[in-house]
Amino acid sequence: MPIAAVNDFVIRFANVNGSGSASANLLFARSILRMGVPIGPRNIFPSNIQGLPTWYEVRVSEAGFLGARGGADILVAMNPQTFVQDLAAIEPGGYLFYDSTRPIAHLLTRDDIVVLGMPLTEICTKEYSDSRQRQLYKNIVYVGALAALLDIELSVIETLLRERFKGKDKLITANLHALKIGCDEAQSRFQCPLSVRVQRSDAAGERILVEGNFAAGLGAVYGGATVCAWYPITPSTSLAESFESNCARYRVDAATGKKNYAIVQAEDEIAAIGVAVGAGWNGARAFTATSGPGISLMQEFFGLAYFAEVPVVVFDVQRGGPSTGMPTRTQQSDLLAAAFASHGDTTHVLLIPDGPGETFEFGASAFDFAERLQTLVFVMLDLDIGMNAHLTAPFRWDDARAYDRGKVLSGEELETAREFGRYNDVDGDGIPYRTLPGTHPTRGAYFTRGTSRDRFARYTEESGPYVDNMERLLRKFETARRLLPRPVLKAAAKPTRVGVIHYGSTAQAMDEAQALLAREGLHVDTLRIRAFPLALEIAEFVREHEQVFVVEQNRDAQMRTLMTTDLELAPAQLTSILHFGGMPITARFIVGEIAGRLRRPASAQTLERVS
Amino acid sequence: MPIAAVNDFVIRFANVNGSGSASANLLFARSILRMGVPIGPRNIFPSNIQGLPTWYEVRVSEAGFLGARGGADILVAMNPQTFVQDLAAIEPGGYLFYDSTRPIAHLLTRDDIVVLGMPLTEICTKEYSDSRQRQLYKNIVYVGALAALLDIELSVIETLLRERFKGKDKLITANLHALKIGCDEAQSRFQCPLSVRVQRSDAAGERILVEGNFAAGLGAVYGGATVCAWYPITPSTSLAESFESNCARYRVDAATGKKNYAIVQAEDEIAAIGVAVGAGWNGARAFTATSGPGISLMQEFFGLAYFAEVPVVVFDVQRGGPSTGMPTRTQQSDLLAAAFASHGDTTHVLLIPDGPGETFEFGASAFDFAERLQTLVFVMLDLDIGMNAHLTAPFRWDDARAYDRGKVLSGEELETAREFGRYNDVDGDGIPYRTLPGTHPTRGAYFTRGTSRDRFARYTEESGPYVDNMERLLRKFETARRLLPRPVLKAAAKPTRVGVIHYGSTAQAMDEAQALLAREGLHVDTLRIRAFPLALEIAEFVREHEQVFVVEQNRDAQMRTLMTTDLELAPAQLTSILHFGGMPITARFIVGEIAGRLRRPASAQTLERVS
Amino acid sequence: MTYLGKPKFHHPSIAVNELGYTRRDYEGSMSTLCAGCGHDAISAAIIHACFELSLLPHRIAKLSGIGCSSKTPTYMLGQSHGFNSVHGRMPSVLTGANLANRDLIYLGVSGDGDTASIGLGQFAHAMRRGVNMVYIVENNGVYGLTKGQFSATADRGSKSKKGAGALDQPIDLVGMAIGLGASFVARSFSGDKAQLVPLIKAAFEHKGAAFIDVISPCVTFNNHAGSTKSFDYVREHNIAVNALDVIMGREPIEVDYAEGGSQAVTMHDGSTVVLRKLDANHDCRDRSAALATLERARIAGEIATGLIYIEDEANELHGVLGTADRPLNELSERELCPGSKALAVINASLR
Amino acid sequence: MTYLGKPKFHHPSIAVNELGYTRRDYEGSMSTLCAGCGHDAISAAIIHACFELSLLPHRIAKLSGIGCSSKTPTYMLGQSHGFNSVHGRMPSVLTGANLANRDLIYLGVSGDGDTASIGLGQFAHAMRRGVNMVYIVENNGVYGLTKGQFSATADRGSKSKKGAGALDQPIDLVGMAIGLGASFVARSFSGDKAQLVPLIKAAFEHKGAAFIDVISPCVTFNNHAGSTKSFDYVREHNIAVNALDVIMGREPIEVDYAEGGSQAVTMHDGSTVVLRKLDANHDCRDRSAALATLERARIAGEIATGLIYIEDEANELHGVLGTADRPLNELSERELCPGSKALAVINASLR
Ligand SMILES: Cc1ncc(C[n+]2csc(CCOP(=O)(O)OP(=O)(O)O)c2C)c(N)n1
Ligand SMILES: Cc1ncc(C[n+]2csc(CCOP(=O)(O)OP(=O)(O)O)c2C)c(N)n1
Ligand code: SF4
Ligand code: SF4
Ligand SMILES: [Mg+2]
Ligand SMILES: [Mg+2]
Repeated sequence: MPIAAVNDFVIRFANVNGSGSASANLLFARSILRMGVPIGPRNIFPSNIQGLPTWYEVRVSEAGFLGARGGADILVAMNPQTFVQDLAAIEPGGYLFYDSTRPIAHLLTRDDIVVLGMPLTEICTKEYSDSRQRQLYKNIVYVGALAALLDIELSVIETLLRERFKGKDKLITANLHALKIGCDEAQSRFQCPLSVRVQRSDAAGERILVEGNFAAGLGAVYGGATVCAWYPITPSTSLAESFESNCARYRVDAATGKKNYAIVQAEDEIAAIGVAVGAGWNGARAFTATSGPGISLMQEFFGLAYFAEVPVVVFDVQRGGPSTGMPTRTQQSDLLAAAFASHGDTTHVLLIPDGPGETFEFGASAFDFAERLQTLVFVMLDLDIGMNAHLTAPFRWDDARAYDRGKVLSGEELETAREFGRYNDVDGDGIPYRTLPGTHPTRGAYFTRGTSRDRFARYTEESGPYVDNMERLLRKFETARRLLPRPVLKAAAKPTRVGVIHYGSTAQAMDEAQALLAREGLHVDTLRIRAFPLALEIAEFVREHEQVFVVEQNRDAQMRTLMTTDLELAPAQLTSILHFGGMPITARFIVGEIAGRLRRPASAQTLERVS
Repeated sequence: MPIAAVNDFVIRFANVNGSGSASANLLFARSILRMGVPIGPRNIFPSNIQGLPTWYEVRVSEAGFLGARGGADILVAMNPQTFVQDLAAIEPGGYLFYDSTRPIAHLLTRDDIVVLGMPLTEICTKEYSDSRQRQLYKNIVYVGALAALLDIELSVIETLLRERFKGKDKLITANLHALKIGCDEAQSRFQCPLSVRVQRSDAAGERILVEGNFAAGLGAVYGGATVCAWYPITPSTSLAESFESNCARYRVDAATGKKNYAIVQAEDEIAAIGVAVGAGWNGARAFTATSGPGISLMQEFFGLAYFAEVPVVVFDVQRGGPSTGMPTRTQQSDLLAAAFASHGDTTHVLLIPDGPGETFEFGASAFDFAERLQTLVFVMLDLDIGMNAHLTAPFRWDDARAYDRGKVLSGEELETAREFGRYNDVDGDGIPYRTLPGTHPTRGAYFTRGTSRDRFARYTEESGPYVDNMERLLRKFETARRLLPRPVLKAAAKPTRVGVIHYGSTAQAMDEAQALLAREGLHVDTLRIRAFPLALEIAEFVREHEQVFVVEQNRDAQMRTLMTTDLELAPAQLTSILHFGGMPITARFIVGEIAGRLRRPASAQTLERVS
Repeated sequence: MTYLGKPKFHHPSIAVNELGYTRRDYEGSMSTLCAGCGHDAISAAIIHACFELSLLPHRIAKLSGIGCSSKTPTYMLGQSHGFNSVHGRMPSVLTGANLANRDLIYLGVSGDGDTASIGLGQFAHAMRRGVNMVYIVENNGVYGLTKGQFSATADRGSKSKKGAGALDQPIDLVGMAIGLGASFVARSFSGDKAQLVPLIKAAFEHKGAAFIDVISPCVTFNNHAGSTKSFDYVREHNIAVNALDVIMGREPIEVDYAEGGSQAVTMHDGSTVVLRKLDANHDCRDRSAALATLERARIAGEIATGLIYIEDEANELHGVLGTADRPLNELSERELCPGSKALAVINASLR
Repeated sequence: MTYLGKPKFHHPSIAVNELGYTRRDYEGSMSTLCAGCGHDAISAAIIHACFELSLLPHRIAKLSGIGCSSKTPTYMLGQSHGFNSVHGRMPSVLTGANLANRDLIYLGVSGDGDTASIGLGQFAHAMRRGVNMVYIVENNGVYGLTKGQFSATADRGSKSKKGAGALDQPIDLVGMAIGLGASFVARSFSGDKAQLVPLIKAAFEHKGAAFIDVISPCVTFNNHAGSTKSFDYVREHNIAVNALDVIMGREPIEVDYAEGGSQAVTMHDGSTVVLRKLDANHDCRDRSAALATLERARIAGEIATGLIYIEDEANELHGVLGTADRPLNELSERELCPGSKALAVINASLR
């Protein structure tokens, strides 16, 4: 019995990387969006440049559940290498669309799926002489076929093609031709549309489809970042590239052609953070973007920024660890490495966005927090947020919004100031006043160092001033706790004693899971953490619930460690649900775990580890 | 009323660094030890080479309480720069011994101390023409004076001098002469001995006086370390130097003059750990020694060693952090940076010795643990253990003891092995078998990498094998938990509901505190943690006590975080007692805190931080 | 054991070397690099050289950093242990491995990003120490694996695929290696197997730090017009200063070689490298002359290839340190542990 | 504000510069280095140079790494902001500071361990980028602050205080800086103030990466016989290739200078550096010649000092990047934030 579903399915493309399928798949996905139907596309790609298997998955959901779901209702098998495993991924009653040029009947071992064979290679070989063209247009041909099968309006695809190849009419006609071929072939071979299909809707509304790394780079531009120093590393590279392209677009003086920004591709991560720290010290809004290995290399500078109190922003686009780990897979496993970065007693501010929308917002506000708190601020993305496009509310910016440059003394203020002590807690919030080099001929100069010093920045090895300074830093972080974004509560429809805490890219799956659980009559309140130091509301949420689950995409329950340490919560109160295989967490997984756990003692699973 | 005390006092020398006082002070201290009286000497020195204040303190304790005590019963003021602050450190009824050449009556503001003025400079100016001699012998002269004042046997000092300058008779006579001058001057000026004095005893017994860094370097020699790569940093430098000098003594082939070891002074810490990892991978017992900043720089390699499972040992001689911090002060603040080192999900083995004796033992056994567990092992010293001499039981070594090289397959074993999978958990203990390069022409070769791989070391990006491997690593660390040194329990004389957990260099002060508290009728059981992952006995100890204090020499209660994370203990059960000013913790401090706390609700202090 | 993925059958007619090994025995698992990548040609040259030198595959240890180039050890010498370490740190890891067992042959493979950018410090200091190894940089002027950003060897003004120009002074690893004390320094081109294979063989024969900078075009990101690391550009601009043949110890040196502008260099193991001069002004045994050659080429906008510098009787790290002849990783308690008697003496000295 | 520790009174008769500042105004807090340390002489020379150039103290930013040498910024220019960063990373921190505000004058002070050992990579890449700064290495061949271990500039064979010999090939930072594209490269000696002060002045006048390797004996750990960085050794072996005078823009160039073996180099701000040649073969405007000079000195066992290389119209990082003339740290929302209208366009493009 084939699956019947309108605007609610998952289609997965199995391709070979470097074969040009990416743009065709994106065209396909966007055409559905243009029909007003919400989509959640995802790339599953190898740490390699050419020739290895790569997958593209589109979740189509009228209801707007766009997190990874698992399984595929339609599988487009364009890669013989992975045919067998792809076949296995199809849901019972699902569809297999494949290139039937070479007979592979022997491989078609499943009788619970519908098989749609189309001799794509043959068709393209007939149609095109040049081999590269055959390769490229084959992708467009299958898009055409899928349009017919899924009832996607050709006109929509045509518009997208016209937008994309604006001015290149030859290309447009060529693509439209290929599209038509695929469409006609499908019409002639299959009964179109399928029971799984797309239908116009306005569910997508005004939402935009954008990658987190693009949003972060754009946020940094809006947030007034002027110095970016980085070193290439997957999956953070496109974040720096976004800053660069958006600066090129909005930060170049029309008259002089000069740049209101500076970007340095450093020789490594240590230099990258060093440049950012130097710029932050000298009053520019500066940042670097990296991933796990870079976070490890930058540790010494993180400690300096903490102790010398230099504002600087670090975007950590988390990937699968440890070590080089899984560079093209997603994880939330750098929390401890960031929160407690560097030797000695240190803590750092973390901002944890749930998707591109919040990433844009945090990408800008991170600089306000860094300058207000005079410290290092991490923005913790992950590969799923950063490199996958997500449907999100349009970016908003209030033109009245002014940057918070924090406590920086001007020349005038120095003139009138009674005394200046760089590390003097004048206001009792733990945040001292700072001065910038070159401000005043005779006042405000001080020496910045990573060694201990007194309130007037004088070097000292005495316990008293050292302890005084270290305790002030604790006060400063209490100020941070109050200043940072609050957690987001989503209450269950009915009052419940079960709470679920989550953060970052888990949000999409969690929202869906909350709904699915509710259907099963299992009501849960959810709380999404957005920053560290942790807000006190989080402790309250835990106290108000009999059983609290903490959902994380890492092995070691790192957020749980932060919660017990920072909020004095008892581990027994927090049941971990951990997903760390490198693929985005799914609602199915969360539902399974929670539904299962609700019948077992709370901390059983986590106790295993020590018993 | 002057203090009266026999074999139970603290004497503190205030000097200028680079003035040659160090050897004179050591001579003084060892003479007391040679009289059979236990001593605990300590250096308080600046991060500077010449000209700044430095102090040397000797705790004399028949009872064997040799931790730092605080305050001074006798102060030898040889540094005018610090005279005022030194004066303030003297206990009521204590003695001030100073150079009265220049009149400083106006500074002598205290009437509750006994002042002993002696014109040292004048005496030496009369006696010596050469200025360097004046400088040097002045130190010996005050040692002579103190011998008279404290009733130290000159013959003992003479023996020490003869041993030290063996063969250099000129120097011996010169020193003896200076010694006699001081002694006579004192006799003629003061009523000797004082009410505070030394008396022959056999309390010291067979114990030796040795620095932890020397013990660690020697332990590494006994433990079979052959490759040492390091980069100079206070306070770890003398550890590598100890390895070098002991190797030069015991590891050079008498016949060929060739070295059974290799030491590389690397260009930085990253290279140092890289060399150690490369050597460990290739089957040598290798280590590096460093301190905080080095720990930060080595993070990426730590993650590689964890994930690629390379045996290697890292000695971290902890100093005051964060950042460059206080290079010449002591702290226990690298626990988190070490235990969770590097990005991604990682945990590492820590060995935490309490002094030179255990440091020698762990310095050797660390290599057994590293090879058995095929992972990175940290030995966590601190400046107090590493750079101060401590009285400890003589080093012992069982000649029957064989190194545990762990699971390494020989050529013969490979011949007969059915199959070899580098990351295959054959024995169920999470520890796979490894092979060394060059072992077998056709079997056992594999590719080591920091990326994810399957059981047969084949590169993979699939979730299944990745999760399988990460979970095996958890099993391996459960094996480690069982394998590592157990915690040490010291039960109170009477049954009690109060327990105190501590570790490392806190032991000396804690033992004394336990006795002092008992005197006040406050009985506490103490448990000393010696390794991470944490032994389950620790959780039991917590369960068995109503109130548990955790004493640490850091600001952020880092061990407490490890306990709540690794043993699922509730923070509320653990009251932190934190001492982090950079000077060694004292029994007085611990007693004050615990006695005070026993009248306040357990977790009050720690809750402050989040309220 | 990745290389098992590939079936190995010995066809009777297949050529074998002195050890009776075929080329196959020196191969690794299938390459996953882009079709046409220069790196694959270098892997082939290494395999060829090891085969011709009859090196025991399992006595070679292959180490690398991170990058497309650093992946290549997987694609060669399947019977050798390999270590794909972390980015830019192969030199230190190799140094440690070498200290642990001086009897193995060490091959370090790196990229220009891995060596000239993040790894410059380690590269420099490994050269200074004279670690006995063959260090090959597969130099394409870009970070291939992260999709084509310029590396520190990109020539100023050369254009990226997206049209951006390289801004900074390029690093010439060959000149640097000579300045830093490497005792065998060469440059070659992945497209010139005839030159590359003998250089690699000679490097293996050399005792001490042998460095080869091999220009290896990245067909995907840096093989376009405007690039100075493209196949075409390098073919046009590379000038060989000499050509060499490696003659194994046993074989007699053919006379006609020894004539004219050619010099014979005897390697530590008795084999001989015969050098035919192509650039009369160049003397690869004179450091100053070698540096001058590089300057001339730089000014002329040419790429000098061949054996640029060699120091005949160089000392290597173990010699400098005076380590035992037996590998350190083979020593046992007997050689390593001073025992209880010595400890008693130490204890006595500490009272 | 450490320098407040020291009373500052202006005696009427004390000399003042164009700004009316006295030398005192360029001093810092009391040095805590060993009596006689070469570094203190360098600090004095820097103070002297800044005073004579009439630089505004508060417009100078002084940055360093970690070491005795890196402590010295505390002992000079008390009115300047200073940053004693982390070991070996001053170059990157200075680069960032420079990007944030191109209008300040940047002085980087480092040691040979800080620069040639742990910091070699950052040193090299900062030179390649042409960061506009004066980078001074106080080179004593040892790690002073950690009590005298050899650094990477220790000459092979030179003896440590404890008698151990340096084993590795030494790094010549001057040669390296030239190879890496520094546009002003000099070497001097802390004991030769007459040579050092003009060099520092010229370096400040130079636009681009100016590097000075100043040999600065460590009296406590490396000033003994057998050391090649001792006062005696350096006095005996240093050969000045030229002598120079810096003539401020306004002053006329005295004729007698312009004669004979001397060249006048005009600096970017109009001032002139007049060079009197002492080594006829040396041409500090020719990279190849400069490198050759270093080779000659190396072979002769001499230490070539003076202005080794200068590139007159060098470009510096901001020029290369094309950054705005106004300091980036002064820009406000108006210049930096594209605003809501632009955002609407972006949103539209993302549907
Ligand atoms: C610490 C760290 N930083 C960055 C990366 C990302 N990365 C992987 S390979 C590479 C550059 C490789 O360039 P190159 O060495 O020239 O090798 P190629 O791919 O060009 O052969 C980078 C930056 C990483 N893996 N580790
Ligand atoms: C990361 C790090 N490693 C090691 C140290 C210890 N350390 C302090 S100064 C120094 C060397 C300084 O040598 P150099 O730069 O030549 O300065 P000098 O003292 O000789 O003037 C070292 C290794 C440190 N502070 N930080
Ligand atoms: S990206 Fe470039 S370097 Fe990497 S494999 Fe492809 S061609 Fe080779
Ligand atoms: S140790 Fe050496 S470098 Fe450091 S201050 Fe003393 S003399 Fe100078
Ligand atoms: Mg490259
Ligand atoms: Mg030095």
